Amino acid sequence: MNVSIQQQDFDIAAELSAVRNGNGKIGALVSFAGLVRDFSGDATIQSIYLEHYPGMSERALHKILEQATARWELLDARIVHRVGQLLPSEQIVLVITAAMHRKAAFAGCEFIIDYLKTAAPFWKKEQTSQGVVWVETRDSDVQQMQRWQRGHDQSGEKI
Amino acid sequence: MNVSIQQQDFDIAAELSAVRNGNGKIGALVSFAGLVRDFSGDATIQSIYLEHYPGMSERALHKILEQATARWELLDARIVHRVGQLLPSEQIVLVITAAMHRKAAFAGCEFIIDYLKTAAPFWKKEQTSQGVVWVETRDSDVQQMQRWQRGHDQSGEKI
Amino acid sequence: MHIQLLYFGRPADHLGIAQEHADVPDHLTTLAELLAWLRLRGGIWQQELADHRIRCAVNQEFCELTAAISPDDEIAFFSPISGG
Amino acid sequence: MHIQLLYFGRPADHLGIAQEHADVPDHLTTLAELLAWLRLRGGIWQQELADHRIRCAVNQEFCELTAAISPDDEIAFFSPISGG
Repeated sequence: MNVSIQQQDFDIAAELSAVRNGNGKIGALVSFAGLVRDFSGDATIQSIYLEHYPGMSERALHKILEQATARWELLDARIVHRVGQLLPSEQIVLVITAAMHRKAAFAGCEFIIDYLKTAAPFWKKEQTSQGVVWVETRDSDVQQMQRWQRGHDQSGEKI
Repeated sequence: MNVSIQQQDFDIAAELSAVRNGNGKIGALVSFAGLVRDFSGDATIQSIYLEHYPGMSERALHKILEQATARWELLDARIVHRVGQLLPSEQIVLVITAAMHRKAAFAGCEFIIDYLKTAAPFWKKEQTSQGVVWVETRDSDVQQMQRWQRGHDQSGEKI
Repeated sequence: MHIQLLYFGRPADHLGIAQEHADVPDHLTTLAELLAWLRLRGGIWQQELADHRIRCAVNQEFCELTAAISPDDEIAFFSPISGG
Repeated sequence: MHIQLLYFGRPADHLGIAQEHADVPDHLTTLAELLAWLRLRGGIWQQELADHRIRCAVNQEFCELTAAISPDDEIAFFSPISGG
């Protein structure tokens, strides 16, 4: 399991290779990449700025990976999160999960990004055509996270 | 939307780029890659052989993409499926979905691979340490597909 | 009645046949009847084309064995699918 | 009591401060009391550190405002998180 918080862009193919790492047990590899959208509501996004709480952010992401690995049979999982100034269409975050079977890989990957949105100390500022806004936790993200606490769909989980 | 059935390997990075294609509306990009596992039950897999029904397989995959796009707000989706002889750890199939929001991208991607497993005319022969077996549709795959018919989790769907 | 027959997966492999152009009796009206007629070839054909082991498509659409057949149809027999 | 204070997100940006080493009165025992004491600086501090706009961590763990503070704690104040 690996966590990286970095300014520079990431190469999805290289990250996928690192996760596969010749492990012949892997039958399913799921990736989620979050990109900078060029709009926010009615406004045009010119750029975003991401900051984090060094030390705490790495610990939070490792904890999320541990929770996912405890719940699903994941052979490996990885998070890469960028910080600093990013332009529309740039890559923000990458989550990769590898598992024997696809259900665990899908659920683990979605769980990780849902928790990242609500339990990891990152902050996003949007520079838009209508001014500058610090984005706050969205209600929809909290609801997404809470689905996992209710155990909304336990297929694919460890017994 | 694009479907490709091919013998040669695919480059996930190139396929992701083709889906992104500079579309600044994309906030979420999900990929699923299915790989050849080196085991099947207690047996060691030496290779697998995949065949398809040319013409019908392309139509079936396009139909699955259309169903996914009708149900979730997908900006693009793509399937690459290999045929022929494949060795352990080789890539078999790739599904990519792009959406404004991650819930649609995740659900769309998982829907597509679940339907591909149960509604597209491909056949897989495993050459194992215990002999040669034509794999048949797994009950677990049928159950996965049927979840979508029950609408097990409609968050992220079009209204 | 002239019909194009295709085979995929296990039956294609075990019967050693991928396709054939068959001239079948006009009184055959369903896939089930066509399968029964093919099984008259005996031997491995009886095993491979047993109703419970066979899935079918007519003109590239999955069909039940009760589906009707017509002249010039493209009919495919195969084992349960297993892609991905 | 000596405490290290960190600021992130909106308050860090609007207050123009990322961190400070504060010598706070010993009678302050909770995050809520510490926040109230910081708001005594007036002006924008009152707005930015309003209880309902602030989230906190003590020694790199998220905490409620009722959490206790101790000497040498690392305390962070920030706006609601928004990563990914």
